[in-house]
Amino acid sequence: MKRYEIIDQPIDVQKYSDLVLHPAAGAVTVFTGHVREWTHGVRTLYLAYDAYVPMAEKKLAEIGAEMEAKWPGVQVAMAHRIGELKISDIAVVIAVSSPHRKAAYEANEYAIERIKEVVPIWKKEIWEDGEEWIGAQKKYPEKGSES
Amino acid sequence: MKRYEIIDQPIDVQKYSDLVLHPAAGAVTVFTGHVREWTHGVRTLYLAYDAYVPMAEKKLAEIGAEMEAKWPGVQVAMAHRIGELKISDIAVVIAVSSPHRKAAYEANEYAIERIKEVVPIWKKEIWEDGEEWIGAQKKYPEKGSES
Amino acid sequence: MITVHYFARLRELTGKGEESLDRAPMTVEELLNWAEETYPGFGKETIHVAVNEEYALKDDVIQAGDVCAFIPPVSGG
Amino acid sequence: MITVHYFARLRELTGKGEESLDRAPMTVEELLNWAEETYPGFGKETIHVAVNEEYALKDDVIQAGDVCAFIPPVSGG
Repeated sequence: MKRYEIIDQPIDVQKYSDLVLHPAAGAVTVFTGHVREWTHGVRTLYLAYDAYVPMAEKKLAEIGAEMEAKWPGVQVAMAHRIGELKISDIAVVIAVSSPHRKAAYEANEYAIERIKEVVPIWKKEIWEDGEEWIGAQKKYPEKGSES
Repeated sequence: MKRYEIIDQPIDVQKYSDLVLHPAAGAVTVFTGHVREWTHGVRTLYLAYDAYVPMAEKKLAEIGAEMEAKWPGVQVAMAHRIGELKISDIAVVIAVSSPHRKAAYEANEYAIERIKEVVPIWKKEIWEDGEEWIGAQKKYPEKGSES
Repeated sequence: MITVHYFARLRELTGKGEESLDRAPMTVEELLNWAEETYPGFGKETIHVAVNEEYALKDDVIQAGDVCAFIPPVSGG
Repeated sequence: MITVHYFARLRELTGKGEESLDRAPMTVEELLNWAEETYPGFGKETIHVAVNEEYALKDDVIQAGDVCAFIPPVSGG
């Protein structure tokens, strides 16, 4: 079972929470990101996700390693789905276990922030009257800066 | 389907996340509290939970209402299990959906803190050489203070 | 009659889950004093009282027909 | 030869998922300039380059055999 993966099938949440559960885990947090019907007053029909799969899986694993370093004792499993997703489908799942709850919440929220920053995955929104690849404009990083 | 309940059977997590999912929900956080084998170096064999069931369900619902007031747009479902629980069993589940993720994390963490403060549920730890009902000492509330 | 419920440690101490009390009206404080006298080791200093499923203050008056519960420090989650 | 991958908007713009380029060695900046000239509207100002699955800086040199990818602003989650 892979703890960090990009998949083109519906996400089975239980699989990822099972991966992080162990006898010393007192808390498990599971975040799922879902396709929302309305964004800023515009109705989404469906989404399409593209990814650079091997690099995206590598970056997910790096984020997991960052989390284990920042919050000792946490265990992590994450997946992102690609392809066409309809309203309420799960795009991303983040499962974190920890001996105590505080770290489980903090590490989980850290993960989704980092995914949105560095993992090569792209979302296209398809509306009734158009479509667009979404992505914030970012300047090219200078030498030594964090990418 | 009840959104706030005390049950004496294993907790089916999916049921509670399904209860809060809807087309405007972009984020769902699910917290599960599990029986941990080791606490402060002492090995737990199993736990037993007791509750004042009708009041506990009422207090869970009140906490849910507090969350919906503090974080508009969130939806909440929560359950706590009573009876004997073995290592890794789920004692409590908190499912929160929200249009955006920040509120889903914050509201979820608020819920578990409040549960630990006001919901009449009691945990007994059973070790190899003894057992004890757990509970922090608290002074009786003064008039006008929050219970 | 007042119905009183016992949970957790108090259920084990008193050996009962509930009982009826023919002492209404009485205050919450009087109920706690009665419990402490009746069941040595009750520990009223750390116990709250719920009246009709709501936390009550020490001065609150319990009427006949009310359902009370002794609430030791909670430890859910 | 350098392999270059295109994703998302760039896959649609170029009409291809990948291609091979016989221009090694070249810097990341030179690769971005080549792409902008070859595919009008490429938008190199907002695009990062990954070399062998790691984000690269503009001065980094791409060697023959390297696998490159143009990374427009990500929007996962």
